[in-house]
Amino acid sequence: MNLQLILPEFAVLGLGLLVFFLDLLAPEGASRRYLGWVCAAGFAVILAVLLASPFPQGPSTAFGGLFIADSLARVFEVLFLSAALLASLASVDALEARGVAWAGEYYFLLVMVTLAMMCLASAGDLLSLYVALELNSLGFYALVSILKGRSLVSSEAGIKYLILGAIASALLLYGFSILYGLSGTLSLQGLAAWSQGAAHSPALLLALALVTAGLAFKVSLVPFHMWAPDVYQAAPTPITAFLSVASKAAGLALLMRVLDTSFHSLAGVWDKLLMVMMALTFVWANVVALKQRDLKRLMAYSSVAQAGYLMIGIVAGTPLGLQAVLFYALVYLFTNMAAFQVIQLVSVKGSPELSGLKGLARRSPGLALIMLCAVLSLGGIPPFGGFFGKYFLFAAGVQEGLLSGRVWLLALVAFAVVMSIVSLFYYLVIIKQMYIEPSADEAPVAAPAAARIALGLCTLMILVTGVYPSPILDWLKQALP
Amino acid sequence: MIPGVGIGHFLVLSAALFSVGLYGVIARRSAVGVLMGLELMFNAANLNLVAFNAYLHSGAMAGQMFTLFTITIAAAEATVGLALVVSIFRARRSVRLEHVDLLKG
Amino acid sequence: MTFSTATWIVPLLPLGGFLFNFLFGRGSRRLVPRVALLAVGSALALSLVLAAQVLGDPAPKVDGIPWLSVTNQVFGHFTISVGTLLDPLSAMMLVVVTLVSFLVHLYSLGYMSEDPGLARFFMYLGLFTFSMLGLVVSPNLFQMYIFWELVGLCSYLLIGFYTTKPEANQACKKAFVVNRVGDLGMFLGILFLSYYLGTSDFSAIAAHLGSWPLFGPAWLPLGAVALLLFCGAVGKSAQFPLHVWLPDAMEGPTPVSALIHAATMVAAGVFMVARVYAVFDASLMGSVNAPLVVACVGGFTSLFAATIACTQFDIKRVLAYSTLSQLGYMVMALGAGGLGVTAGAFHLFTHAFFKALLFLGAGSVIHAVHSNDVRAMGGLRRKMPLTGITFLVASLAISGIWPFAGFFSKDMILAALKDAHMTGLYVLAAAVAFLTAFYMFRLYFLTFEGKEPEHGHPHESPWTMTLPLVVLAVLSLGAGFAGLDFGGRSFGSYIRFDRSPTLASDWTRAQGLALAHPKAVGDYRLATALWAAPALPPTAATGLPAPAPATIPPAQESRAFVLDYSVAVPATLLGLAGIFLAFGVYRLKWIDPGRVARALGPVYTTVYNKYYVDEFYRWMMDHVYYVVSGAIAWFDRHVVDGVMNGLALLMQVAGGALRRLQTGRAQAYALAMLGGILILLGALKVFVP
Amino acid sequence: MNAFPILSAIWLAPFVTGLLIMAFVPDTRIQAIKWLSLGASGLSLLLTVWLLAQFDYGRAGQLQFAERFSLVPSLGVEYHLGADGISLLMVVLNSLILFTGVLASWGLKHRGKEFFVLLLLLGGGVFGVFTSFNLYVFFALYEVAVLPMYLLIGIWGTGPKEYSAMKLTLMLMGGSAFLLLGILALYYGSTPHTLDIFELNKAAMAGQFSPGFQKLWFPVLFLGFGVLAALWPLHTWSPDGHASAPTAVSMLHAGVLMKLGAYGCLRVAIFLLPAGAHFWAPLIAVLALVNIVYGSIGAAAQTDLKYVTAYSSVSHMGLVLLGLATLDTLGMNGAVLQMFAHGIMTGTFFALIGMTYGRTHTRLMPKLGGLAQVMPFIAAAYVIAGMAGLGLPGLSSFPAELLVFLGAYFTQDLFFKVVAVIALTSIVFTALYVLRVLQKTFYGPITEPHYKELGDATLVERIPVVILITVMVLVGVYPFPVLRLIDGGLIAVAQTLGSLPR
Amino acid sequence: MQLSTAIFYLCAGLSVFSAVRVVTVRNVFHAALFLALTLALLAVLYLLLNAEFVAVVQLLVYVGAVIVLIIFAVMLTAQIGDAGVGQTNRLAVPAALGCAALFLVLQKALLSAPWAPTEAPAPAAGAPVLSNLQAVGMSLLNDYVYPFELTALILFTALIGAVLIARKDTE
Repeated sequence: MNLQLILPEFAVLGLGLLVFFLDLLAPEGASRRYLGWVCAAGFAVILAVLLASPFPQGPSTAFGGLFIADSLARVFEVLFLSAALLASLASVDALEARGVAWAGEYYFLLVMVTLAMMCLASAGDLLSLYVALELNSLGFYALVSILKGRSLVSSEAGIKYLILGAIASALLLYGFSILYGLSGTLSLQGLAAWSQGAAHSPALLLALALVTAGLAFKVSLVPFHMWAPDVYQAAPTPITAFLSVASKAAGLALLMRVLDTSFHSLAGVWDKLLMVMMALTFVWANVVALKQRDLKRLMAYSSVAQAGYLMIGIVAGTPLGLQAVLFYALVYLFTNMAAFQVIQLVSVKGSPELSGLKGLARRSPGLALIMLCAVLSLGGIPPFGGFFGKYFLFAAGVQEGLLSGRVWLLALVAFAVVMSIVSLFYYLVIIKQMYIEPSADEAPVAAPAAARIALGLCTLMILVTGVYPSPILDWLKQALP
Repeated sequence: MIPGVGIGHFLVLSAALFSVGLYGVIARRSAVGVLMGLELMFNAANLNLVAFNAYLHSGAMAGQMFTLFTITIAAAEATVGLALVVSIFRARRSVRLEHVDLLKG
Repeated sequence: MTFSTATWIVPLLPLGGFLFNFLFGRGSRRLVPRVALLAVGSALALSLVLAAQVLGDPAPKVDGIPWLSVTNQVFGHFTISVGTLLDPLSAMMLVVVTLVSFLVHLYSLGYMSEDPGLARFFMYLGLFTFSMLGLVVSPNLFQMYIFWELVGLCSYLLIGFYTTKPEANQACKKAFVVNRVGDLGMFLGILFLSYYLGTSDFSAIAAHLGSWPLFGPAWLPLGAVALLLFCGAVGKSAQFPLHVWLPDAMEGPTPVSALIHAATMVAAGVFMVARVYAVFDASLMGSVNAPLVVACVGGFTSLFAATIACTQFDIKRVLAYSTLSQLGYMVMALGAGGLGVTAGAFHLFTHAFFKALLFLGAGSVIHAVHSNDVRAMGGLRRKMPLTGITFLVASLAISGIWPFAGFFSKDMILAALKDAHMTGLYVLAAAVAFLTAFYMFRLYFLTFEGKEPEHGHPHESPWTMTLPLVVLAVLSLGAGFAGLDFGGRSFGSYIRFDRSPTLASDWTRAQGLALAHPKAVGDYRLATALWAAPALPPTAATGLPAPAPATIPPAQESRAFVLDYSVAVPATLLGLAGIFLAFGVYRLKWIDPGRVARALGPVYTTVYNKYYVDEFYRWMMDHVYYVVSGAIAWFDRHVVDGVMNGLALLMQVAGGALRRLQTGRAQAYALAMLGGILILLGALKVFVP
Repeated sequence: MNAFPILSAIWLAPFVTGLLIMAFVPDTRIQAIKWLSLGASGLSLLLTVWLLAQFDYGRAGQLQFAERFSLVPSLGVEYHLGADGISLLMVVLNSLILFTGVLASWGLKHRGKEFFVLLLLLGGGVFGVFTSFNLYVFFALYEVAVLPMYLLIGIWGTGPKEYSAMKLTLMLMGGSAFLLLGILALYYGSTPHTLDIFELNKAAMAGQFSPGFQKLWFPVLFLGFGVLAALWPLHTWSPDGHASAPTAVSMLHAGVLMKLGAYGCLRVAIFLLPAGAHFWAPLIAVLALVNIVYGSIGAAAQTDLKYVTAYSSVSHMGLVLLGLATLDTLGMNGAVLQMFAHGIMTGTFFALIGMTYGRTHTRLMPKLGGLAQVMPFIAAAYVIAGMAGLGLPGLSSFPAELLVFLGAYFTQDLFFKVVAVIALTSIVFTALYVLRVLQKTFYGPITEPHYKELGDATLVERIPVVILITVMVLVGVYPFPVLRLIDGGLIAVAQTLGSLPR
Repeated sequence: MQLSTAIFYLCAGLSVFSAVRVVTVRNVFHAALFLALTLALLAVLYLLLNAEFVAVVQLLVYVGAVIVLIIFAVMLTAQIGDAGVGQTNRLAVPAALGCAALFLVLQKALLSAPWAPTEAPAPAAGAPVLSNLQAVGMSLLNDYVYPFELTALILFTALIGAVLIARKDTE
């Protein structure tokens, strides 16, 4: 067994323990602000090493196939670590601002969920996948409700997330059990081999439906999305951001691992399921977002809608489609992180409502500009990454639709395009608040160093992915030949 | 295995438990009741796994192993869930889930 | 310098003057008029030289450069050229335009001397002169249209010269829009003609007419095309029903009325019809007799306007209606064909002088008494003898009294009508001759004879104003003799219309081609569809209607004009009778015109109110056009835009509705998940076999 | 052939200047910002003039000054700039309008930095679109050019500016969303997959796009661009948008952006899907006809000067679309020339309306009157622009309209002849509303006593108007050279459409 | 009928009954007891299926720990004797209908599946025959060490999380 394969996970675990012990060692009542920096530094180092090292050649497994270290997993590791890095940076000042006393536990949980997601992406077996998923979920349940003493809503968000998450988890588990019954194996590769010749028995379809539903919860597709707005609204902003990008990416990893890899031969079945949910998502998320006043809720609905777009690539199922999904996930990561970072800075002293952004262009032109980039990127406007990302996704969809004659997919892409106009409305409303509306408060919004670093990184990536995406595409192409 | 009892019997039982559990999750007023419903759902899946392992795939222990892990995880989840219930109760002096609706829209 | 180059230069001179004044004049009251006068004067001189040359060598000379060129499958290169065409007709027009323009420039030096907009006025005049000259020398219909519009612009600017006067603003707008209606027809005519003939060059139109088989056997659209072109003339030359703008155009400064709205621009319609008369003539072979329509429109207008002129009290309006009437006369002459074309052009020529003279005289009067109303005038001949006498000369000329110019041209028109056997119109023309004499002398007597008004001290105008009067009076007296035969050469020997000898045979050939030529088939269908040709029995071979048997009306040969006493004597007598009646009523006061008016009752009121045509148009604008416009605006805002806003609203409403489903209760969300599962299972049932 | 990437320089000059101003110049130094903006747009103008001089007119149909640089090879995304006759003319138009637009905004006081930055970004984007020959970059810059409108109208506009800005942006973006689909369809419809316009054209000529494909995707592309060209009934963003926008933005929007739509219709929809164009041309002609007649009649009912101009734009853009729909060289030449002419003319209109509004603080005709007495320059310029609007010969619109009508009538199709005849009636309606504006606004007695104290245009205000009117007159008097540019550029299109032999 | 068959039917019937009671009984405390009963009955079924270790764990973890926790929670949140109030919310009817439909679909799909057993690999010669307990232990620490470790992290995380959540705020 090659333990080298699992080195990144070990490193992250080590980081978690380091944080945990540093917290223990620090005297009672002392500032634990530096823990954020430690976390960020740790993530940055691991990330740098990962980026510098070459992709694993071919799938390498450890623990008897329960753990896969392939290039896909590597890409997701990079995604999660980037998100974690940004979330740590965002947390440095956010925790102080919200007065969270349990910073040590906070960072420990943050590292744990990151670890869980990395394991998730590397899972080679339904069991390890499920365990990693639960580790991730439990960590997030706790993180979401960490502001407990502050308000009634954080425990509300926690219990909602837990109940609904547990249902999804039960659905997934039930589906897994049927799959196990049908195939006699839990290994993803085994399932892939088995599904080659599998008949479309009702039990198999049922299992696929349950598994897809469970995964849809994770990426928040309508109608399994309803937890997202409530949880996003109440969670600490860095966690919301982390949840919105990393947890969704984890869901994508699962979709790619389970559906696209193990059940590739049944694509004609599960793509229907996803397409039904996509259609619902495009309508529901975009339309309901129009009526939102709370910024984080608005972003929640936006992220639900974005999940719908991501599904185009998954449904297309082609190398191009999967590449597009990964690229968009990457863009979306930086974009959403930037947006939430700005929201967090603005709502430290201001309102978490949409109106809290009023006059931001006068108060802090830089922040407003970054938010503008982020929002436009989300809206798919050039020259930002979201544009190329969406273009890429739509290209994958149109390619499949036109060249493989999947008319429904083509229609769905057209529908996505139409609904993206609706989405533009609420993105423009955000811009309107910042640039057009005057503000009563003229004082600039404070942007501490950690936030500046995070924002700078995000903005840079939003622009690079939009203007010159070629290197990133090449990198992804190595991962998904 | 059990004379006159096929895998189908176990499956129907688990389906029933799963459905009943889901009903409990949706319809119970008390948050604790909801958590109990969730346990039923997990157990339904566990029963499936064990039954499949016994009836169809007895060559390995994958189903049983999975069940062991899920039992543990369910316990952990119950712990966190109950902690949340307690914290909600502290804040609201009630665990009626339908009143927990500050976040909406 | 060749003919062609010189012809280029004539219009460019006033343009140069205009540009100089525009760029460097800085509104100078001294510099601008002088430059303008100089430019027009040199143009006049050059025109005279050219005219003299043309008298020696009347063959048309064409020159041009491509103005617009587009690659095209049908044409290879579709090109529109600008250039010059010098022939007797354009030479005549060059002289008339530059001469009247020069005189008006001179006159305006005095007339406008106190106006603050003097420089602007002279710039407009220069621009107009350029445009009019450009129109006159046009070698093709497109260029003519270009300058046609430009003179319209100048007319617009000059009518609205007194920008602060609401009536002037209304009038200039009206003039432009009404002209546009005519221009629309003309443009369509040009479009049709150039498409079907493949050319719009005047020199080529006649040659192409017969050889182009497209019109099919019935020749119907050609008559329609002719009439569409005539629409332009109806607008520009203010024929009924588009005459309404010309009386209102009198809101402009009087020299402008003389130049544009009496002598030159309004004659452009006549000029244009004369230019393309071949088209009108060829239409005789179809079932639309375009010349007859032209003659009738002209005749009607002349009578119509003459009756109105008898009832008006505004000196300029009387002259305006007189202009209308005389233009109708010219148009009527054109409709007669043959000699009529010469007659129309000849009347244009003479009329330019005496009508300009009348207007300038009226201007002189207005300058003196500061009023337009003849009832406020009287006995002015003693105060302003020169003005009075020249006015009298012009009145005699327009009344057709020998030896004044009008006598000859009017006589030629009557002769042409007689030639064409248009008896009804002949009688009408005679009646108009009587009416003309009557209202002109009514005007003369009311203005220059009789009692002087109580107050005011009118005085003779300065020399800059009287000199043009004298020059024009001389021309009004002498120009008519140009119509007479001088050793085989006369006005009519230069400016005449002769049917192309090949036309008839070409036409017969065309009938054959119409059946063979595939392109003709489609257009024949167009022709029948558009104009509902009489259905002809299809021939067995092609399934197409057989050609109608050729019935070519006899050509009305242009002939040298010889005084025909059977025409001249009654006409002169009618003119004298008109003068006598006016003398009796307005000088000797046999009867009180007011009583006559009251006796006529509603008839008089109707005529006095110009037959309510203006009111009708006003009503149409207010109650039809602006209602439609308002309806469209409303439709756009509320229906078309409403759909867009409705979509947005729908999204918002849907958002509000779906948002309510997010109740905040976790268990409702769980129920939604259950529903989702069932939906997914249902979808599998539906989509997966 | 050219070592110096002149086309990049043209679009980057304003674009990069905009970014630099945004990054480095504090908003208190408004004077510096203005001069920088003027310099950048002036540089583009100069480069354009140089381009005009360097251009090989004999090869106006071919791409010149090409620059290529691959961005995403796997998806055919390439930075590919070039200019043929049509592009060049549009670049000229944009540089004129941008330069004059900056001048027309000279008096701006409120949030000047952001305004000029956005203006420059917009202008730069437009240059990029007109010279891009890779559909991806074309489309990306197209959106870059549209989006700043939202802020420009939303911040500096008047009236219901937020509503107008939102409507405008959403409708235009809606159109562009369809474009995205169409572009992807073209990409995957061609073999080998390409986004290069000329390569795609070759694919079309080689019959790679089946008639069914073309019939399906042509309307998607044409309507997508048609929204921006104010194709009825998708034009309703235009009256509100133009009315609410500040002067320079109206100028750029009506003057250039709407042409972007028409340019796209020609360059992408018609050029790449000829069979689709033939199939749909009658419908487009009908819609264009509605534009023309409906716009010109509707304009007569407006009381706001900007609304009048907006409806006139609807009508005039209808002429462009009609010219395109003829699919004949005459009509398309007319359409492209009309794009240019309308751009110049409407730019002038909006500049003048801006000056009038800046003085009287109203644009409602019932409240205006007699302004010619106090502001003769503005009045005279307005008359000239108005005359261009009603297609007076001697001004640039006339040859354009002439060619459009000729083109529509000279097709072999009876249907188009009827359309041409009906469309021609608009010259009367146009005259009516144009003259009505002149009468109500500039002529007659002065309606409000305080108008007597108003001054005429200042020197800075006069410069843009003089420039635009000069161009208007030059092109109107002698359109021959301009048409040479267009004609050369259109030969390839006509060959694709089969209306010229290959 | 053999004993095991009878036990199966008894346990299955009882467990369904008690499960229904769990979700319908008014008193939450009683519900917890019914849950315990259900879980215990399932443990019996596990025994019937030769999964002794699972049965034991089921009893230990569920009945021994989770139920206790739940009862604690019930007590802490003073829900006992709250029987006067209905224990179902307004969603009961749609939930019942939906779950009934789900049940029908589930059983129909599961019963119509071609359940095919996999061939058990022939036990390696000489390999010791292991009891269930031993086998579980072996595979837990060999094949499943990775999820095992992860589960340890889960418990740790859940512990920290639960403490974090249930703590009393100092403010």
